Order: sequence, then structure tokens, then C-alpha cells
Amino acid sequence: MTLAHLPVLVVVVPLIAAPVTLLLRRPGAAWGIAAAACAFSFAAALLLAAEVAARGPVSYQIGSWPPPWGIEYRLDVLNAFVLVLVSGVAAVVAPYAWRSVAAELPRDQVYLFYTMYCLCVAGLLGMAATGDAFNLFVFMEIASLSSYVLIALGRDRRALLAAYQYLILGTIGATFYVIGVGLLYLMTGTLNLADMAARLPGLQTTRPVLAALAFITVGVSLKLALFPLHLWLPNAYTHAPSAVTALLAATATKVQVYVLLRFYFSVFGLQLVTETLPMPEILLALSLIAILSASLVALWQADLKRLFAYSSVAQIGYITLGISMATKEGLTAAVVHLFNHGITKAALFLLVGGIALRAGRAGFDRLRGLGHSMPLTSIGIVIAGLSLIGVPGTAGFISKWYLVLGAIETGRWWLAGFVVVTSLIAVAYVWRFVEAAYLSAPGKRTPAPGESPPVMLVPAWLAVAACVYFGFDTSFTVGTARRAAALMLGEGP
Amino acid sequence: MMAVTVLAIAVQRNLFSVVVLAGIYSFLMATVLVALDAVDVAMTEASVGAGISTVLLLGALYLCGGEEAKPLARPWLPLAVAAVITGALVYGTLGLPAFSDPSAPIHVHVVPRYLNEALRETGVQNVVTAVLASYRGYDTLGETIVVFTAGAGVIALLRRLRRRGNGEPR
Amino acid sequence: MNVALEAVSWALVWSGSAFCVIGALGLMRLRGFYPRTHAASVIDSAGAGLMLAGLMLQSGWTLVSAKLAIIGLLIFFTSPTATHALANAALARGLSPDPAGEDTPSKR
Amino acid sequence: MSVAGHFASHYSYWITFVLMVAGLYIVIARGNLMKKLIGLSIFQTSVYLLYIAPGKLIGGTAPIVAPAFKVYSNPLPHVLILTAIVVGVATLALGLAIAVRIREAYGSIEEDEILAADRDGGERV
Amino acid sequence: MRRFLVLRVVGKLLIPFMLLFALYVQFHGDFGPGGGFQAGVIGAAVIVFYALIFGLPAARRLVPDAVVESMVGLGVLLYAGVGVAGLVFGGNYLDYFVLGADPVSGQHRGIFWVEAGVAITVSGVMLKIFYMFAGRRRALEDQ
Amino acid sequence: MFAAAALALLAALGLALARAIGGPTVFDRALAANSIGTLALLMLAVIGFLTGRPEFLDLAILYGLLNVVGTVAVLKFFRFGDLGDPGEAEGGG
Repeated sequence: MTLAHLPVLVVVVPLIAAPVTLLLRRPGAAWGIAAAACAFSFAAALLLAAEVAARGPVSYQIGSWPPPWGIEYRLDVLNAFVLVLVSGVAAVVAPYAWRSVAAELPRDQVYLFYTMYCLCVAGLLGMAATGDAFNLFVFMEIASLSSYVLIALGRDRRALLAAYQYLILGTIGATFYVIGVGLLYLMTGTLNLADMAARLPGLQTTRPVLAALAFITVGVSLKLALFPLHLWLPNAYTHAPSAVTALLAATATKVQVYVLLRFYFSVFGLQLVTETLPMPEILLALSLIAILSASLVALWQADLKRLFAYSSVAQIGYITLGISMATKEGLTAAVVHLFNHGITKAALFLLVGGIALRAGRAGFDRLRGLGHSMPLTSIGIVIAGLSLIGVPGTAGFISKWYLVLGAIETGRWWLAGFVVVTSLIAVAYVWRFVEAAYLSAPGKRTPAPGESPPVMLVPAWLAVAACVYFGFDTSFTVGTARRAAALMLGEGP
Repeated sequence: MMAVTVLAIAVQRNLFSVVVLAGIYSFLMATVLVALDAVDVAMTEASVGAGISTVLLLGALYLCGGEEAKPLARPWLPLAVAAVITGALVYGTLGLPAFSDPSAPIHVHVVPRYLNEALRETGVQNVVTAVLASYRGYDTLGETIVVFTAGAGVIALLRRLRRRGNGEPR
Repeated sequence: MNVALEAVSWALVWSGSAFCVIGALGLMRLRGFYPRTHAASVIDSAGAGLMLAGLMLQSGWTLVSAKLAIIGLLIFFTSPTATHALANAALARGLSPDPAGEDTPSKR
Repeated sequence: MSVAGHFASHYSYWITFVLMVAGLYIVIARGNLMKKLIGLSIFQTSVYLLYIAPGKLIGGTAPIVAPAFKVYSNPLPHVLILTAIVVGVATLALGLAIAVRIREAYGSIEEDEILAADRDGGERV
Repeated sequence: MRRFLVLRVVGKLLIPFMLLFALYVQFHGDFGPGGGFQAGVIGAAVIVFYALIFGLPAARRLVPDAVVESMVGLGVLLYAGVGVAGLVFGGNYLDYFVLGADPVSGQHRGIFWVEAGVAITVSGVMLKIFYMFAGRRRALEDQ
Repeated sequence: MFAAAALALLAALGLALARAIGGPTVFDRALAANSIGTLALLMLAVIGFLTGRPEFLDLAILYGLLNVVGTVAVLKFFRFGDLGDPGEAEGGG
């Protein structure tokens, strides 16, 4: 019985966990429930991914109403992959949050933190799993509202401002998305994504559809922090509690990328996106600017969290770069990078959170000589940083590799060169950490020797290990991504 | 009926006593919605906009102080952004089916089943309720969760904290 | 429905709406806050009352009528209360009842 | 179709735009955090019209099934917009809560003052 | 608010009526406009009205914070629980067909409970938010 | 017919709205808001009859109720500033 209902249980279990945590009002119990729910979701997502891989897309009719009338959960290779990423990161971050949150939040707020955490995870999972455009909006709002709160819970008063800005921009983004969906609905009369896709041919060059494409692109881009619309992200990531930063950086923007992919390739169709409008060119240009400018800005940041936040903007640029190629290699690169960057950033922010716990915050002045006082944390950051750069043997290398392949395949050698060169900027900013941590004498603000508590270190190192593991064993990531790319390009599963 | 909306827009251009005007705006919007046959929506809009939002805004206004916003320094950028968006929308909607066109896709595709079968399938006369609670019940679950999120969020943000003092920066 | 009843009902609805317009005009034209409260009460009592009565005659002896009656009672009770409270608050906030002092919007 | 005819048949959309642009303008242009939120809710309100107006059929009636009526307006947009309204009020409430906290932390809800306060604050403790 | 004697009297008259109306909206949602959300908002508005007239502390005595806070969670649980019940009885999630003897009565039952859940959560949340906003200055002064 | 009544109400609404926008003091606005609530309520009733579905009077009742709540909230705000203030209430209220 349970197996057949897994698609919905993945989402509903964290959803139900949220009010339970609120009702219990005990930090410990709340943590336990949240962690258990996330772990359950992760297991369910893995099972689902296996099932989808073996048997093709799974459809689940909520309320037993057939799809165009009711809401359908529709899982194919792509969403199952995203589900695994989101729930996996959530399951890793949840145990980590135990100490981190206890240190950063007042005690009577802690259980609410877990309520929000569950809601955020459930919202993101719901976005990934659903096959209905409006349902996607609802879950988008669940995820965003809870993430506003999570960000605002940060210790610094700037966290409030960051959350406020995010709220304004995020709501505008969501509203744009709704406008886009509304236009689509007016043209097709349906909200089911698959049904929409089936009814769009013939309407493809009508103006509402084009406008819908534009609105959805802008709306989702706001949320995924594509270059000119990324302004909320660095502040939000910097000032949010560490566990939140790790969760959001690793999952929230990635799910939005998924939404973009879903609309571009499953609903609008390749032809409309690439041929009628100059979408690839726009995306390409924006991605290049994003990568270059954000990487350069990252170089000058005084705070490690902020540095990695800007690096996130740049890395999202790589993902959209892959999308803009709209070829099999490019899309494979995008999907793989989505996953790899997710785990890499999770690892980085988890480790930085450890530093923040010990040192108060992660400014570079407190990192001096950290290699000696917190050796495990430092080495972890270095490894994950290597993955960020894309050094062979790490997960990051794989995605960069496919990106370069894609560039060469489309005959754009300069693009391949660009990817390599910008990776060098990544080397520079990771080097800043290495320099501070290993080559400088401990300053007076460096924390006393001592690692962060194991309950934080172990999850972080799990993520680091994943970075390395997926750098060698690519059968899961690349295999799934290739199939997802094939699916998106309409070559069958 | 639509003239009311136009007037409502005029309201919105004026930004004094915004809260009271926002309440009026909600009433008018709800009336327009009734004219458009969206009774349930109008009810919700009225109760939310005129009732709850007003009270909330007033409460927040009290906490924030009601001073006026300063006049704008550079209104051109926002205007430009707004103009671009209007352009996109105008462009997009010119191709939409005309108002009240019974052959528009939204009237022929999914909806007939709701209208024709809802009573038989769910035993509920109000089709909006039937769709809301049953056909698209999951959306409504999501909606409830959104409300819940807001509630829990406000609790989390505004709870008096013993350890942190009066919300001072550390 | 017989013609006489119909006619009465129409007359009521029409005069009600006329009162509404008059009240609104007064709301617009009168100078000073306190005079305006009178105009508003024209809308609330005469306009609404007559109109609802007319509609009640239209609908006959049904649930609709009952609802209209409820609305009527509601307005009957609440709007003077609200106006009273409003005037009270205005007075308390130092708004002078003297029409001459009106055009100095000291408090907003 | 003539321009005038087109204008008439898409009247509801035009109103939507005006509301939308006004709302968006308030959000972007105003520095006061509360006003931004109100602008935001107007912006969202405009979307309601975008959805609901096309659902109306002239001669139709509200989608409550009764034997006396044959033509009903489209109920699906109503459902969607109900959800959207709820989302809107939830966002408003949260935004206000954050604004209140900002006010307590910064002593102001004017955006430029807040930014200035942060800039002057320089190094955080 | 001694000066608003009129308001108090009218308020006393009005509040029971408003509560009744909230219940009417809740249960009449199948036939006319209305439903859980609207009923919840009205229900919250009643208490808000009470608080406006008689003061927040009085309202808090009437509906204590703890009750409100548990309402917030319980409503969602009720809704989600209906969904789980669908699972337990062998249907899909939120499947009301299996809840009753025949599909239509199952639907009826499902919709009823779902709307109840919505109403509980909504009124709880709205009330809680109001308490939070209105009571904040007082709480600040108390510290 | 009803349409004429509706038009009259519309005109009244417009006038009241002008007062609400222009009104020099906040009390003027609140007053206008109250009137607009009443007018909108009547409008609803008339529209209900116009479309032949007078069941929607529920909505009008709702307007009436909310109108009071809204107005009282505004008043309380301007009278005391604090929505939760018990004012000069004595026990036994």
C-alpha cells in the first residue's frame, strides 16, 4: 500500500510534521520529528527514483480525480532526481541543525524553526513533484514564506532586512509566475502541465503564449537569482542562520531551476523556446555576465558566507549556461551541475556554519590560522572548494566537463575557454580561504582550537564525502541527467 | 461596473491614509468581483481585505509609527520598469479571447465537467466549493498550509524573547 | 405579484437610491467633518432603509426578505454607532466642530 | 477587429494592467516598507481580475447549480483566486511582521534610512 | 472605553449574531457562497471586534493564547488527517470517495471535515496574528 | 429598473470615493469608507436582484459586519493608537 502512495507521502510527511512540531512546542521533540520526516522523505525519494528509473514516469492522482480535473503528481527522471537532491540535503541538514540552531536562536523559538524547516522542505518537494501549474505556485509560496521566516530568524538585524527584500522580490516573482500561468490557462483552458503541453502546439506563436513565457521566465528568474535579479540572494544567505543557508543554497534555487527547465522543455517545447524567441541568447548573455561579475565580486568579500553566496550566483550562471545551449550535453551539464553544486554548497555552508558557531561569524579576520584550530572543518572546506572550482576527482569537475563538452559540441570554443578561465577566478577565491586558514598566523579573533561538535561535523563531512564520491562514481548523477536531458529534448525516456 | 474599478485605481494613485483607502479598495474590488459572478471570491476578498488586512495594517502601523513616506527622489526608473511590464502585458493580452467569449478555451476544456458533474459526483451545489474542497482539494490543503506558515511565521518573528532583549541589534 | 405592490416597491427602491445620491453629494459638498456626518447618515438610514424595504417587497415573504431585514437591522444598529464613535474620536482628537476651523488639517 | 472594438472586448484586461502597474510602481518607487507591502497586495489583486474576468460569461450566473439556470461562469478561476487571496494575505501578514521587527531594530521603516543605518553601523559586533 | 457606551451595547448585541453568521457561512458553503476560509475569517473578526471594544486582555481571557495556538496546528492536522484517512481506507491521498458508504456521501463527509479544518486554522491564525500585533507594545513595556 | 438603481448607487459610490480620496482629515476618510461600505452593500443587494440570484445577500450581510469592524478598528486606532487597549473600561463590561 505504502509504495503506491510514495509520490504523495514524500511531500505530505514533512507537511504533517510541521503542525505536529508546532503543537508539541518542545525543541527536542520538534527536532526529532523534523529529522525523521526528512529522513523518511529521503528514503522515499530514493525509492521513487529507483522506480522511475526502472519503470518510467509515475503518475499519482490526488483525490482519485483524473488529471486535468484533479491535481496530479507526475514524476519522471528529472523530478525524481530533484526530489532526491532536496530531500537528501534536508535529511543531512536536519541533524546538523540540532546544535547550530540551539546556538543561534533563543530557546523558545527553536521549535518554530523546525516547523518552518519542515514547511520549507515540504514546499520545495511539492514544487518538484507536482504536475499542476497552480499547485506549483501554492507550494512555491509555502517554500518561500517559510524561507522568509527562516532567513529573518537570523541573529543579525540585517537578516530582517534581507528577509524583507527577499519577500518583496519573491512575491513579485511569484506573482509574475501566476500571471504567466494565467495567460497559459486562458489559452489552453487547463492547468495540468502535461495537458497544457499537449494543447499548446498550434498556439505556440500566439502572443499570450509568448508573453506567458516571458512572465514565467522573469518570475522564476527572480526566485532563482539569475543575474540581474539576484540582489536579494547574497544578503539573505549571509544573514540567515547557518542551517538555513545550507538548506536554501543547496535546494531552493535548484528547485526553481527545475521549474524553469520544466516549463521550457516540457510545456513550451524546445521549438518555441529556442527558435521563436531569442531565449538561448538572452540566457547565455545573462549567464556569462552572472558568472563573471559574481565571481569577481566574490573575490572582494570580507565574509566567507557572503563570498560563497556570491559564488552561488556565479554557479547558477553555469547552470543556466548549460540550459542555454539546449543540447543534450548542455542540458546534461545543467542537471548534473544542479545536483553537484547543490551538494557542494551544502557542504560548504555546513562547514562555514561550524566556523560561525565557534567564532561568532565567518569574517576573514577570524579565519586566520583556522587550519590549526579547526583542522577537520578547514580541510573539508578546501575539498568542497576544489569541487566548486571543478578540480578533477570532485563532483564539480564532472559538471564543468560536460559544460565544456557541450560548448565544444555547439562549436563555441570560446565558451569552453570561458568556463575554464572563470574557474580560475574560483581558484582565486577559494585560495583566499586557504591563505587565511593555513598560511596566516592565528589572529586574536581566531577561535581557540577545537572542532565544531560532531553532530555538526558529521553531516557536513557526509556532504563533503558526497562531493568526492560523485566525482568518481558518475553513474547515478550523469546517468540520470543524460536521461533527463533526453527526456527534455523529446527523445523519449 | 467596471467604472468602479477605474475609480479604485484613482484611489491607488493617491497614497495618503493608505490603510483606509486600501480597505475601500477591497470593498470595491469585491463588488466588481460580484459583478463578475465570483461570489465566493468576493466574499473572501471582502473579509480579508476590508476586515483582516485593515486591522493588521493598523496594528502594524501603530507599531511602526504612521509617519509619511518621503516624496520620491527619482521616479523614472520605477516608471520605466512599470511601463516595460505593461508593454509585455498589452502585447500578451491582445491575442487573448475576447471578454465573455463562450468558445474560449477555458470554457470548453476542463470546466464543463465541473459544472455538469459536480452535483452528481460530490453532492454539492456550489461548484466553487466542490472544486475547492474536492477536485482541487490538494491546492486547498496547500492554501491552508500557507496560512499556517504565515501564522507560525508571525509567532516566530514576534514572540517576545527573553534572551534577546527588545529586538535590539546585538 | 400585483401591480400596486410592484409600484410601491419600485418607488421605494428609487427613492432609496435617490437618497443615496443625495447623501453622497452632501458628503462631497458639505464643508467640515461634522456636517458631513449628517450626509453620511442620510445614506445609512434613509437610503439604505428605503432601498432595503423596496427590495423586501420585491422578494416577498421568503428567506431573502428575512436576510434583507437582518441587513436593515444591522445597518440600523451599526451605522449610527459607528458615526457616533467617529465623531467622538474626532472630538477627542481635537477636531473643532466649528466649520471655520475645518480647513486646517492638523491631524491626519 | 478594429482598434476600438478590440479595446472594448479586452476592457477587463486594461483595467488589470493599470492596477498592476500602479501596484508595481508603488512597490518599486516607495521607500516606506508598509507602503511597499500595500503596493504589493494591490499588485496581487490585479492578478485576481486577470483570472476572473475572462471566466465571466455575459448572461451567465455564479457557479452555484440551481435548476433555474443554464449558463454559469467559470468556477475554476474562482478557486484559484481564492487560493491566491489567501496567499496574498499570508504574505502581507508576514511582511508586516518583518516590518515591525525592522522598525524595532532600526527605529525606522524608510528604506533609505535603514540602508544608511547599516552603512554607518560599519563593522558589526 | 467607558465613553463608547453605545459601542459596547451594540457590540454585545452584534457579537452573538456575528458568531451565528460565521457558523452559517461555514455550513451553508455547500449551497451558497462561503466555506471554511470565509467562516474562519469572520470567526476571527468576531473576536477582534470583541477585543476592539472590550480590550485585548478581555479577549485574551475569552480565547486564551494557548487555545489559539493549538487551533493553528489542529486545523492543518485535521485537513491532512482527512487525506491520510483516505489512504487508510484504501484510496489515494485526499480521496473522499472511500470515506462514506457510497461515493457521494463520502465526498460530503470529506468536504465537511476539510472545510472544518480550514476554518479552524484560518481563525486561529488570524486571531493569533492579531494578538501578536495588538499586544506587542504592551509586551514590550512589560519587559 | 434595478439597473437604474445600480447606476444611482454607482454615482453615489463615486462621490463618496472622491471624499475618501480628497478628505482632508482621516475622519473624513473613515466616514467616507463607512458610507462606501453601506453603498457597496446596497449595490450587492441590487446586483443580486439584477442577476436574479438574491441568495447572495449573505455577502451583503458580511459587508455590513465587516464595515463595522473596520470602522471601529480605524477609530480605535485614532482614538487610542493601540488596538488592544482596554480604554477606560471598568470591570463588569
